Amino acid sequence: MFIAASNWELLWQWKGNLLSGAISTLQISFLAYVFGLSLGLAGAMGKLTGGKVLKGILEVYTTVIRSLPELLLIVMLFYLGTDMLNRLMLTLGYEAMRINGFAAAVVVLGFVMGAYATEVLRGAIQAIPIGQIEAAKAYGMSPFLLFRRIILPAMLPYAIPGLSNLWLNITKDSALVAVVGYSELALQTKQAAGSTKAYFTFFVAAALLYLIISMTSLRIFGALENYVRRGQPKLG
Amino acid sequence: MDFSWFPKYLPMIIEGIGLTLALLVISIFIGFLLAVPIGLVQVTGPRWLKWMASGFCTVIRGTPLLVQLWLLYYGLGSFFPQIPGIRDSFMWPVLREGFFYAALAFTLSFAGYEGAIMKGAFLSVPKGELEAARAFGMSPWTVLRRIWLPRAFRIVLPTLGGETILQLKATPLAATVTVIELYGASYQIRQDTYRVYEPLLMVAVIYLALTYCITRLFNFIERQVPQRR
Amino acid sequence: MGSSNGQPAVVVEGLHKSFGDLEVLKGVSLTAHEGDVVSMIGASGSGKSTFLRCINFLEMPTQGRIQVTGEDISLKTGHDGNLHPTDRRQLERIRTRLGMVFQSFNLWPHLNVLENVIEAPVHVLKVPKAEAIERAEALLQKVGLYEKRNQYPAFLSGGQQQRAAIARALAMNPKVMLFDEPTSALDPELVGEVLKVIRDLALEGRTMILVTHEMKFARDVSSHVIYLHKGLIEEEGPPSQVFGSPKSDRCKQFVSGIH
Amino acid sequence: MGSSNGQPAVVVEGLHKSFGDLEVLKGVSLTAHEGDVVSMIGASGSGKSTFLRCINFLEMPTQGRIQVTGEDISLKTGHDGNLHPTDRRQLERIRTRLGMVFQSFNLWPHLNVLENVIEAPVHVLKVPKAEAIERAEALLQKVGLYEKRNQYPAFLSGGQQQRAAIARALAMNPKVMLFDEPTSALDPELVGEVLKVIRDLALEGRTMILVTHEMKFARDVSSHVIYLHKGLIEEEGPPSQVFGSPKSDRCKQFVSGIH
Amino acid sequence: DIKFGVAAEPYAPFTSKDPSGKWVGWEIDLMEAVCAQMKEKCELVEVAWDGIIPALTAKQIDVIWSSMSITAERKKTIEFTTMYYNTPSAIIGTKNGDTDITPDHLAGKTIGVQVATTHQRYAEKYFSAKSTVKSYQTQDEANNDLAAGRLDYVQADNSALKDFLNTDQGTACCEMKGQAPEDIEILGEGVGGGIRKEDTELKAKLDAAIHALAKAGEIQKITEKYEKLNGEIILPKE
Ligand SMILES: Nc1ncnc2c1ncn2[C@@H]1O[C@H](COP(=O)(O)OP(=O)(O)OP(=O)(O)O)[C@@H](O)[C@H]1O
Ligand SMILES: Nc1ncnc2c1ncn2[C@@H]1O[C@H](COP(=O)(O)OP(=O)(O)OP(=O)(O)O)[C@@H](O)[C@H]1O
Ligand SMILES: [Mg+2]
Ligand SMILES: [Mg+2]
Repeated sequence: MFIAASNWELLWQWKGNLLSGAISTLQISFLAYVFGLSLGLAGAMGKLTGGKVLKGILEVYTTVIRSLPELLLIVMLFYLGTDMLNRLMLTLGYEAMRINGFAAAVVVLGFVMGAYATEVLRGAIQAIPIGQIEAAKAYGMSPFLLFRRIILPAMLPYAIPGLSNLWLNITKDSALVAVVGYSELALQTKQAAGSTKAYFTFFVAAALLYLIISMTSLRIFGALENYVRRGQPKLG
Repeated sequence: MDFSWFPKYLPMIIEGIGLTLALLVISIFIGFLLAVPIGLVQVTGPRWLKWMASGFCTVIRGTPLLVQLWLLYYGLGSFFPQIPGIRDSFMWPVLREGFFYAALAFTLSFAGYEGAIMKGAFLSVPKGELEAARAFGMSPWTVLRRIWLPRAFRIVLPTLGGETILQLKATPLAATVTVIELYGASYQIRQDTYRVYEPLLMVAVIYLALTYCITRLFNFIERQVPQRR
Repeated sequence: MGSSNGQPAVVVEGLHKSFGDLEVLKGVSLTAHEGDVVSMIGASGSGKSTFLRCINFLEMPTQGRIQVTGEDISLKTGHDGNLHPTDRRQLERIRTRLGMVFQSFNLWPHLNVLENVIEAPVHVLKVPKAEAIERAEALLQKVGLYEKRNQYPAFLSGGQQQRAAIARALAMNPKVMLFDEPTSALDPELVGEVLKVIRDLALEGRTMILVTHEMKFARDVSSHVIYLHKGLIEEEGPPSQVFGSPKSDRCKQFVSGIH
Repeated sequence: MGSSNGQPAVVVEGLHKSFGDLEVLKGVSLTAHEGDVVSMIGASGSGKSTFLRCINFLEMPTQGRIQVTGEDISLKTGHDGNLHPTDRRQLERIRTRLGMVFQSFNLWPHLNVLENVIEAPVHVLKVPKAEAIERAEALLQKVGLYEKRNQYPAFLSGGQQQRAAIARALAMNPKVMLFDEPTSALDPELVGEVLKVIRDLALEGRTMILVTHEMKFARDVSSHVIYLHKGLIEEEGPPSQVFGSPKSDRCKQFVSGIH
Repeated sequence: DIKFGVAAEPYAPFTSKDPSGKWVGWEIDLMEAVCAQMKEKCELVEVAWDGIIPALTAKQIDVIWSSMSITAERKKTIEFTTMYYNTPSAIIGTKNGDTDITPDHLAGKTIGVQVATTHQRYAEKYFSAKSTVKSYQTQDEANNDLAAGRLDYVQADNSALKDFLNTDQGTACCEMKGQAPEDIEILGEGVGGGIRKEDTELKAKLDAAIHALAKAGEIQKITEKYEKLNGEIILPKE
């Protein structure tokens, strides 16, 4: 195609970097996604069933976090956070410490993702016909059991498209964690491209890697969606 | 905190907000209009259309927006000047501008993401409601316009609000193709002054205001049909 | 078959319908003339709803022929082995002449009661909105739902939903009405009201096919009764015969279950 | 009130319920003892379903006191002006003793029939799965749904869904059953079956409160009948009295509507 | 030991990465020389450009060693070492043979620059009255747009532009138009290491080391290893 033979050679030399970048991307995305989903589930339930105060707090969480650029959040939480922490440590007579960039990135990305997931899941839960929930309550299910056995499976058909979008977003948004010194696929690509000046080659290669990740995950989401819609007649 | 740079950059910031809003509004509206058929054909369309639509969604969702933008801007964009006479045509002022490519890329991206979401929403409308509509002799178009789409739309509303905000935050990518929108403006300020937090804070406040408006708008639309809870 | 006091309004011949391996209808025929009220009775799961749904092609039959108000619906076998209408416009035209009240109501939850009722007249028949509202309000008055006209379906009682569904079907002013257990959620007084409505409609020359479990209601309202058993007509005739002196043992047992 | 052949199983006192401006229940009281079968009849929209739903707090009453199997449910007024149970665990415990069959069935669409039936026994009562399945299959056999046990609700006929809902409620083995029109979608034979089931349960000492539009059914099955009119008890007593010689004119008119 | 922060985005030939993950380049060699001169142990820390200032203020690094131009505006926020290299500002354009780069000749044309560089400030000062100045986030984007015909000129580092003109793409489309006339106020200060304002001691040490290396001709020696830079960049005098 567009890629000349010499560029194949370059790609081959840098393959390890790109692949390890891709693995980092997957790791960080996965952890952040799981963390974000848990926050989102709790947030959605809180928004739907919580008291005034909790609802207010969650409203602020979803509005503020979703509106701030992720870069700002990461920079703020990581640098400003460590800066203040270190100042505190120093005044207390301890030595300055380095916070693990990976953990910070997972927490921040997950925190952001949680805000979006809250809204996706809230919408999905609200789309469940109320009678199904009432039936479960009438049989004495506790809120947690109701949630696990009825709400969770019944909302999935409504939630999966939104959740798969969020997953695909997070695999790409994880590029932002480069700011805190964690190198994933996007940064590895930039470095390879910048060092070799073969921009096109590496960007195409990265796009393909992203595409492979996405297509595989879409397969999984697709299978999941088919499964959760198992009780539903086909629409014609 | 030092905001002494603010007056100097104010015109740039205002222009940036204008560009951000323009990109957002264009891509959301046209993108959603595209997303409806893209979602629909995946549910009912003939096999080849279904296949094309889901392929489109996969590629759009599966590759970074930045790469798409660059492919359009540097790929498609460098192809145009080679067409004889195009530099003198009335299209050139549009075709040479990064804005055109950014708007195009964002629109396609929104269409891809929302297409997948609409597909799910169309599938989630209870079958009986559609049957009732058909039983009254509604044409497929009327069923879609009056029952299916409004119901699907209600199902996606909460998700759509989030997606709109995500789209707002995707607009900074336009800066890479010379469209200095809000984030691009703040980037310039940061690089000029090396102040880290203040320009970002300013952007944050503006984004917060925009998000607040978007959220309110969607909440308002959601409340139009009461739900028993 | 049926009391022939007019043109045949619905003719169904040899209707078969399978869901996968399960053959639900095994060759059911029926002719209903203008002004006829045909009741279908039969055990739960015997295929009554499926039969009604085949008449307006919400379910595609596996075999058979269907004629509505003299018009033969042209069919061809699709990929799934079922028959499909070839002409969409014909199907839509015919459906506007077939009102339907669903067993599960199927009201549109995003529209309030009045909007549910005027939806099809305005958007299918292109009745001017003001006129449609006027007519709808009269119908809602008739079924005792006028006060609830601005309420959304989720906030209605079961019987209220069913009445809204009946009003919605009547608003189309159809030649033929298909009722799937239209009184299941109604109290005896309202059942009496619906009975009156059906009689009036029949006098106007409209045709009704209704599925019901209320034998008394079937006996009072119908000109012809069909007893469906395992996808086949086991017994049919005027109500006096089906309820009074059924020939088939199965039918005898079924109607004797009335307490 | 009621035939007092045992401990009071459900006691409701002065129940009020408003939806916004609309007062649906205006002070309804009821005592049902073990083994009682109390039927509620009344016009559509008179508040029957709302009453049942208040008993297990799917709807929060505005005023009143509710006692189930001797246990008083502790209540406090919430922000919305309605009464709310203070103790969630008590509520859940009590709900497990109250089986409910909904007017609109409310089966869980993501579970097949068998899974619907075993869901609550396994996950609420912690019955071992094998045991629950065994019991569920017996129940499904009883309501004639054994063949459909692996089918999802969306693929069932109306009567089949209703039977699944009945089996689901019975599987909890509750002390008290709340039936909201449990036979609306059933044919006369199946109504007879349900009647038998209810009688058996009553003999076992279980208590039943049922809302129905089928007066014959109410007459046959109940020990006590309540006629609800516009949110108030207009007439009550043994079936012979309510159906045979009602004192209230409104009730007389209502039960005379039976054809 | 002293932590030197290098932008994670490579800027060849000053900083770039080899496939094994090792940082190499002119600036890396210089860093090692400076450290040897100071007799200090140094550690190279890779930080994204976006986070490089916060990393400095949060003390995760001590020096920014990443081709950072010294400007008056930036000096309000951080301190700089003495300049360790500077490049002339050059202008390239599409091929047509003429090499006139006076503002009047460029009137009505579009000039591309990298955002927040001295070149941008220069172009804005001299050309923006009559021509359009477009800013890009990276130099490569500007180069690409020049090749695509959306720009008429690009102003940037002499060495970077020469590099581009040597590529197939560059040879095909463009040519060197000349170097921008000196303007000490804008172009004069060159590139230095960024440090925290309070670290005066470190600044003194680094400045001394750079001066010493310059005097000894060490910097010149390093530059000779890089063919592309040799003779193209201005080195500190002593
Ligand atoms: N959630 C709600 N919000 C507002 N009004 C309601 C709500 N639920 C019920 N209602 C109203 O309360 C009244 C009583 O409803 P309910 O469902 O108790 O009637 P019912 O006696 O069960 O009638 P049916 O026999 O038709 O089922 C009706 O007028 C209904 O419209
Ligand atoms: N979409 C479907 N897929 C598979 N089986 C179906 C489907 N729809 C109906 N059936 C089966 O077909 C049979 C007939 O269903 P139908 O709804 O016609 O019964 P019915 O006579 O209306 O019963 P009821 O009186 O209970 O409403 C039932 O056994 C049902 O389970
Ligand atoms: Mg049926
Ligand atoms: Mg009711």
